Amino acid sequence: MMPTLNDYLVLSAILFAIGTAGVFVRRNLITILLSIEIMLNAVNLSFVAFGRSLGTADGQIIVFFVMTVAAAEAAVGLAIVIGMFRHRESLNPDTFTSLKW
Amino acid sequence: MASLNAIVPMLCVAAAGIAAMIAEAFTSPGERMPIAPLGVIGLVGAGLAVAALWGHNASSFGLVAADNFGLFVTGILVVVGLLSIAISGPTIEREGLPRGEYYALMLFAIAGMILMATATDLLVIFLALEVLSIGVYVLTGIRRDSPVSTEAAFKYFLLGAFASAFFLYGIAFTYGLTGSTRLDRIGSVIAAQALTPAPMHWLALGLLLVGFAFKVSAVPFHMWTPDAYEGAPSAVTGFMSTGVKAAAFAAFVRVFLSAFEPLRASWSAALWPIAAATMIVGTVVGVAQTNVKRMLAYSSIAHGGYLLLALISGNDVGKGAVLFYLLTYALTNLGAFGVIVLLEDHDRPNDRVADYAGLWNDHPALAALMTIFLLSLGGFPPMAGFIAKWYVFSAAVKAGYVWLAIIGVLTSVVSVFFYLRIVVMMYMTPGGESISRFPSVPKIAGAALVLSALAIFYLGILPTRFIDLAAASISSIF
Amino acid sequence: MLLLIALFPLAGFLVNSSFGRRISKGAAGAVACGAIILSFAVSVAAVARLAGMPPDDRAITQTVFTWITSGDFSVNLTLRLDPLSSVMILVITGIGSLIHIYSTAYMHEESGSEYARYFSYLNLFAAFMLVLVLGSSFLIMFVGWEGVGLCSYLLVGFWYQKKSASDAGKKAFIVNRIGDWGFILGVLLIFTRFGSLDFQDVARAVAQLSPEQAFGTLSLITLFLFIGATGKSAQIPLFVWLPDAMEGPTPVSALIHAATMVTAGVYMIGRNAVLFGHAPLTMNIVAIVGTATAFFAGTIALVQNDIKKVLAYSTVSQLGYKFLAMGVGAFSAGIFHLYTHAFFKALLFLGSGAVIHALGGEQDMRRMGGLKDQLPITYWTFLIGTIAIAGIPPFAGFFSKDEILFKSFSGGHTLLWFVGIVTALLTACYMFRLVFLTFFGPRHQEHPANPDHPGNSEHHHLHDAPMPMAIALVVLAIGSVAAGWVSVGGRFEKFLEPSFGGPLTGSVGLQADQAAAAGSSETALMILSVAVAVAGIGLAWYFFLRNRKAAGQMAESFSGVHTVLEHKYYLDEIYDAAVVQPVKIVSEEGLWKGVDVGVIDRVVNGVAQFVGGTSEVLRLIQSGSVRVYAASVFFGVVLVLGYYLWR
Amino acid sequence: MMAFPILTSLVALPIAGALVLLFVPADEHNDGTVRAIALIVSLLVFAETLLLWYHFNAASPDFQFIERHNWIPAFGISYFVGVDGISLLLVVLTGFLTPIALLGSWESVHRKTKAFAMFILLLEAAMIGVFISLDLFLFYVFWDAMLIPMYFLIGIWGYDRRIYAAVKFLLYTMAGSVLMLLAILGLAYLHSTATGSYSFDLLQLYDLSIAPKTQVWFFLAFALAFAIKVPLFPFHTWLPDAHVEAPTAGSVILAGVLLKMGTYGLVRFAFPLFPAAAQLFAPILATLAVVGIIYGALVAMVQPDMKKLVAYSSVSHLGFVVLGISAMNMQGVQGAVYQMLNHGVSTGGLFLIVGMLSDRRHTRLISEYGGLKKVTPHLVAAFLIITLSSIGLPGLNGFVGEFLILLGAFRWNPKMAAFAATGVILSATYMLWMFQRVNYGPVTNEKNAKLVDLRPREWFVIVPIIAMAILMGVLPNLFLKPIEPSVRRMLNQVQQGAASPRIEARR
Amino acid sequence: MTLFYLFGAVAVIASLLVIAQRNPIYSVLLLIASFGALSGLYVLLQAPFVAVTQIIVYAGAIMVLFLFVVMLLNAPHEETEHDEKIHPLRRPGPMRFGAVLAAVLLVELLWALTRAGSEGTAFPGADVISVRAIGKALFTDYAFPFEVTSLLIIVAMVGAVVLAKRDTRRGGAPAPPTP
Repeated sequence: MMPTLNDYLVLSAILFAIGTAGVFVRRNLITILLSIEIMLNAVNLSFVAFGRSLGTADGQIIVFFVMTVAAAEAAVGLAIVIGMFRHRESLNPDTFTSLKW
Repeated sequence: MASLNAIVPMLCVAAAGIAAMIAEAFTSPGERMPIAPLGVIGLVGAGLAVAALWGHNASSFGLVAADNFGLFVTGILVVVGLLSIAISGPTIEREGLPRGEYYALMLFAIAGMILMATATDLLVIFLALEVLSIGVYVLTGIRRDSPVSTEAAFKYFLLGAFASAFFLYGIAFTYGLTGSTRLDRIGSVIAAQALTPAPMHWLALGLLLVGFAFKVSAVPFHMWTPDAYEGAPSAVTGFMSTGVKAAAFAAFVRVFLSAFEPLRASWSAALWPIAAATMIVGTVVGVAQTNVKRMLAYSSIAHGGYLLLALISGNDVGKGAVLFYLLTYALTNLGAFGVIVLLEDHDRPNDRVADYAGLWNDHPALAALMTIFLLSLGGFPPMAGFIAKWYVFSAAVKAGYVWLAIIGVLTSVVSVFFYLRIVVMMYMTPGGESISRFPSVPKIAGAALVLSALAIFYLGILPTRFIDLAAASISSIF
Repeated sequence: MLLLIALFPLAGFLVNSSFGRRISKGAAGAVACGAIILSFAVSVAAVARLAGMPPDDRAITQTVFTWITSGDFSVNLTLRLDPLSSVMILVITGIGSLIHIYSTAYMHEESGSEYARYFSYLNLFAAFMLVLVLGSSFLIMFVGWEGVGLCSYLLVGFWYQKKSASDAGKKAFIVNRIGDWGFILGVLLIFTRFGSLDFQDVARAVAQLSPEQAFGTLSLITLFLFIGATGKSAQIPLFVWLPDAMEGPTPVSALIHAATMVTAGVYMIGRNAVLFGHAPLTMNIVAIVGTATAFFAGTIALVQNDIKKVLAYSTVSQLGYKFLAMGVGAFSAGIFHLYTHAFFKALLFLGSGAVIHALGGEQDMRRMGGLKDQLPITYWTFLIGTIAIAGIPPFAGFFSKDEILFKSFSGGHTLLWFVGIVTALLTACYMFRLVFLTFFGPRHQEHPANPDHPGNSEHHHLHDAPMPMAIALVVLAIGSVAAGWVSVGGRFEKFLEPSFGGPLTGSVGLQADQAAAAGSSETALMILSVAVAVAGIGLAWYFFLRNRKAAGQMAESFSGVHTVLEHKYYLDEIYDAAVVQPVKIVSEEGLWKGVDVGVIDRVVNGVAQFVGGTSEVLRLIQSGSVRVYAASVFFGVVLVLGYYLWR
Repeated sequence: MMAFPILTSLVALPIAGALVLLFVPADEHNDGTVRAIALIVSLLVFAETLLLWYHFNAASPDFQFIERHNWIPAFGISYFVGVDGISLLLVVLTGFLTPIALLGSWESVHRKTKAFAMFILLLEAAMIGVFISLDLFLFYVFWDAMLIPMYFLIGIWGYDRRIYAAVKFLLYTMAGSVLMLLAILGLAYLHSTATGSYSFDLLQLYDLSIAPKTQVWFFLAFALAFAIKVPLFPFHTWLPDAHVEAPTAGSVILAGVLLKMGTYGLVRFAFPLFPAAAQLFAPILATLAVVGIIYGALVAMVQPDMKKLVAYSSVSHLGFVVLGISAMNMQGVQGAVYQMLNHGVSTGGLFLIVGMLSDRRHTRLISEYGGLKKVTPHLVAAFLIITLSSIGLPGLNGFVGEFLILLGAFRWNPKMAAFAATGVILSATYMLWMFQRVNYGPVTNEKNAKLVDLRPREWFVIVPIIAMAILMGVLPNLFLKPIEPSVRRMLNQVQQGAASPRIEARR
Repeated sequence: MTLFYLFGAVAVIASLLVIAQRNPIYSVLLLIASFGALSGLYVLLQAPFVAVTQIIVYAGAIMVLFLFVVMLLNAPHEETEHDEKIHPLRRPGPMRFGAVLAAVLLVELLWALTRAGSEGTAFPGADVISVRAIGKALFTDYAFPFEVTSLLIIVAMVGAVVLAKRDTRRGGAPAPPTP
């Protein structure tokens, strides 16, 4: 028995949920960024699965674009993280609360 | 080969961005290179392209459509760009920002916004969204030496990335449901499925909605807004509060009122409380703010709520209202941030409400301009803001969303309270310090502000031309 | 012509109020006197013309312009002279002239501008009073009605630096306004019911009503009007302002608060005789209120020590008589009493003014005494006035008072008649008490004068009334003697009859057989009333001339009654405690600080504070932690999806 | 013959004046020029309003001097102005009071004279605009636009708590009017469902049939806006604050003209547009009005501050106006319109007097004064006449209006009239008590002993007011005549509309 | 089927471990493992080109970038002592709240997906989509988006440079933290 589309989608959903959870449970900017990467990958899995189900190349091609976006976000995100670390010598997001209320 | 016409405005701006980068790269340190004019040329080119393309319904690759709707928003974005560049000069000067990169990023972001407004494909919309978002993230944090600026950029970035993941997930489901990312195809498939929507429709709809709601800072997706607005350089705040909003709303309207139009009853039911909460939270929390930029951030949230109201109404009036509102909001809010920029000093940001005390004595013209902008934001005639609000509320009344309209008008009264706080400071509270605490006004920025003030009066007193344009814009696509 | 009568004093007012401070006192006085005398002359001419007309058709009408038009409502400024108003204008301009003349001397101590101000007010008063009596409709009458109230306010408070004076003026105005409330409602009801405010139109309409139709509305209308009358004419329960109004200069008291303005209520009832005649219920109330006022005011007058207060209560009492007359349907008797009373009461006030003037402002009778030799003119004229008011024939008061008593007796109002007779006793008694205390007995040497009062500079030597005052006193004294004779043979009544809508056939009119029966008793009653008057004089003579200690003993043995009377039945205090203070306290503590600030404004501000407070709370969610923000976004996602999946 | 757009020019002239002032350098020594320009402009406007009156056909019930231009045709919005008898006199009143207000603050405003004059002129333009608009949208634009100059006038040139008062004024009135905006939109929408096109044209909307239930909501929205502006009890609390803190000119215009907008709105919009609902709510409005009459008077009585006293007296006086309107008969409405004019004159005059006193003594507390009659006899004489006019002495203006209102109210509901008439007593009480405490008695406060009597400028301010009070009291028909046909037309409209509750038009 | 579960389990467990780690270096490494598992799934989905790209670009490039930054900043351990901040909303609350929300989201997603019905069917027996086909689509239908990514990359590049470049203008001293 072959896994169905739904199996992939469920797996993708689980990974996506893990990613979202990661944004909250970790107090480390790097890990938070990693969590977002998990979310994007989960979406990628959905795309490929949908593409497979539809029988076209579109799903896969979208994944390439998503990877590009992920790379761009990672670059900028890490640059910001570096900038922040310079200011506060910390990677804890809760350190950065001078803007509030 | 598909026609390239539809992407000409975007190309103009992107080319100007690249030119700005190159110019910066070939400038020796210390040499002053006029980079801003490059951007102006690009934006003017985009504007001319808009004029030339008007009414032609050009389309490129089937992915980008230069219909009147998109062109109207492009026009707004051109105005946003021009005004932003005009008010950026003093900020760059004072903060010592990297001029070339600054303008390049801004122009790229505008290019992304234009693309977002004209794209008819979810993937392109997503890419455009990322282009503009990344540009704006960086602009937010461009004051590297300022922890606040970096923090703002970080928050904006993190939440933006978080939200775009949801958005992307929504695209994935849409793709899975319809087999395409093109809006026209999605629309026809959805229309066919609308009578028997599957749970996955709801996932797609909900997640896309969340993505847009984040970009237009609707409650509860708004929390990045005050922090990012406060931390960013004021010119950037003005730019993003208007440009991002315009682009995001354009795409929002396009996606939800064309592709997802068949499911309107469903999504408007979900947007209803969001719009209400946005208007209420934006104004109510704005009341307690003591920082002008932060206050305007909440105001911007509230204005997003009014735009959502127009979107929910979904009728022809509402669509026209979105366009008109975006235009006036762009002029007005950029004007207000322009004044904030001009009042900034490197030593002190002068962005607390209390800093405005006695401005009338020191800078009567700036005080008057600020008053005009604030009153327009508050929706007083004969300023454009009034017409815009009236337009939105008539859409809501027509669509039968009377309670939302009531919330809207009442919150606009509350919002007047905090706009007036600044007016009170400027006019009715004596300033304690010497006259020289505010820097002098550069000519270009000053002229830009005066022009936008005049435009606000024009739109407020003789709005019919632009109302007709807006009406014509929406009639072409929906 | 009629307009001229009112215009002359108005012109005098305008001249004196505009240029008064720039012209000499003599000129100001001359202008004022000239204006009123001219007015008097025109009045006489007008009345002469009227008298020359056929008796049933005696009326001169002049419409000046249309004042207010609104839909079916229209009021013309129309003046009408008929027998009733002719009596009134003669009294007003005639006695008014005398009082103007008297005032030129009496007010001589005032500075130029004050002098002019005084005369301008006096002229203005005359103008309004003339409008009141000449007006042909309720609304025009009301113009005069309010106008004289204003002048009363201004003149009572003439010495505005004295708090008591300005208080009294204000009180007069406000109490009058309470009456006006009733008057206005009456007027509104009349217009609503009859569609017109013209006296004649209304009378005609009323005459056609059957008693059943008439009863409810007319009773209500007349009651409202009567409320107005009680205010203006100082009847129970609104008489309290009149004694206080004595704070004004004495000639003002004579003119306004004795002869003319206070009789406006009586005049108004006479003017609407048809209306009242059709409202027996109201008539009874009028009669009862009038009698009660007459009696109670008389009792108060008995124990007052201020010479003007005695006269003031006497005025109230006499006004009560007039209302009694009106209430029993003896309209012409009431008007007749009004007319005679104008003479002798003006005389008495002016006489008292002469005394006060002579004594440098002293008003307390206990500090007077023995003045009859020093002030002969004053004494003799005052005595004439006193006899007249006491009702001794052949003086004026006798005729009119007797007529009232007779009419009430013959009308079957025996109880009212009895109280009237008792009041007559009181009248004679307190008036002679006044005379005895003031002019007889030992002289008090020291006269600590009120420093604010005019004339204090010459308190050390007494002098009798100067020429202008003397003229006025003498003329009025002659009038007090002779005025009564005009009624002999019923001429006066005949003359007035057309104004009351012809011989009354209404419910309170005299029945033919009653009249016949009454005829025989008239002489008996006349004798009785004279006897009562003499008895009153005798009592006064005993207690206040022969044996003054007895008076003190009386006062002590009835100290309770005496105190109550001295404090005017505590009516002012009761009003103050029951109305004035509660209103003030409720307004200040209850309405203003309680409701307005405490509730309404607190709600308004509360809304703002609620928004502000909510804002302060909500902003705390914006904690600065990016994860809270992300949680918010996430929460939104979950909510939106949840909404879709679980709806 | 009137090809000349006189109504437009009435709005444009003050705006033009303000623009001219904008280019006058804001120096201290230019104050004279600034004041002169402003005064001349406002006098020109007044002259033009008189011209308007002169050319007005008083016999016609129709709107005259109509101008109509497309404005936002997509929504049926046009620039549509015209006057009938009701608005004509209010326009004249505006023209009359503005120069007086300007002159009245000639010396008390030292700071920022230029801005002051500009705001006054802009305010005048907006006020005239409100009265002449026959397009609901245009009306609302002016209605809202007027708030801004008034806000600045109170906030900048006011007294101690001016900011609180200014903000309260603006927010309170705005909160009321925004719901009206929605109702206006709803009307236009109903028009479009009935006829297929939007319209904000008042005359077209008059003919619109609206279901009674809808009328109720619309009426409430309109009535709330107007009730706040009037202000009707219990929406009045902004008024004392605004009045007390406003500079003299602000108070004069606020009391004289601004409050009239509320009552004008009831007459022009709320009642004729929604006759069935008006019928339903008239008793409630009238009850509130009567409560306001008595309540305002009682509260006025105990005020220690003259301006506050006059402010509460406005609550009382305007209660009469609303009562007259609620009566919906000729005398009631005509009296109400007349009373609007009266109140403008007499309360405007009172504020001028109080302003003169507070200019001299820098206090408005009654207890600070006393015995002024001795010191400033002319001022006190003027004070007296205006006081009398305010308490409705026959022969002066106040009486005519009050009497007609009471008459109208009495024919409608005698009980209301009976209660309202007690206002006659109470007004005498609080006004005379105040007058006595300020002017009579000895001069107890040394500071009062050397006060100057009326200055020449003040004569120019106060004499027209007094003249107007007398003129309006003696020859009221001069003013009532042009009002009557318009009121009749409006009454017919309301009565017909209420008599036959029309079935909602559906297409 | 077995492979699907195997790769799926690896991906899920690795991802869970990523967010359970306090040391970011381990997180990064575990994420690479997760990506590897994913690329296996891509192979199962007959998308070998994506699988390869996943390894090369994602695991190879992006993760290395992360690793580089982690090393650069030399801050391997998560700090926990910041929990004492005053604001209650900043305490572990959002942490738990976020986790709960994630669970709710998962429930929602699964609920929706398991009701999808038609998607429960097996994949059509299509051929592997060739790299050639992908390339062709990429440079025809997707040419424009492809060009847009160039813009994206330029922006990201410029942005990263602007943000991360050491500030030479003011001597690079970090500004004191604002309260």
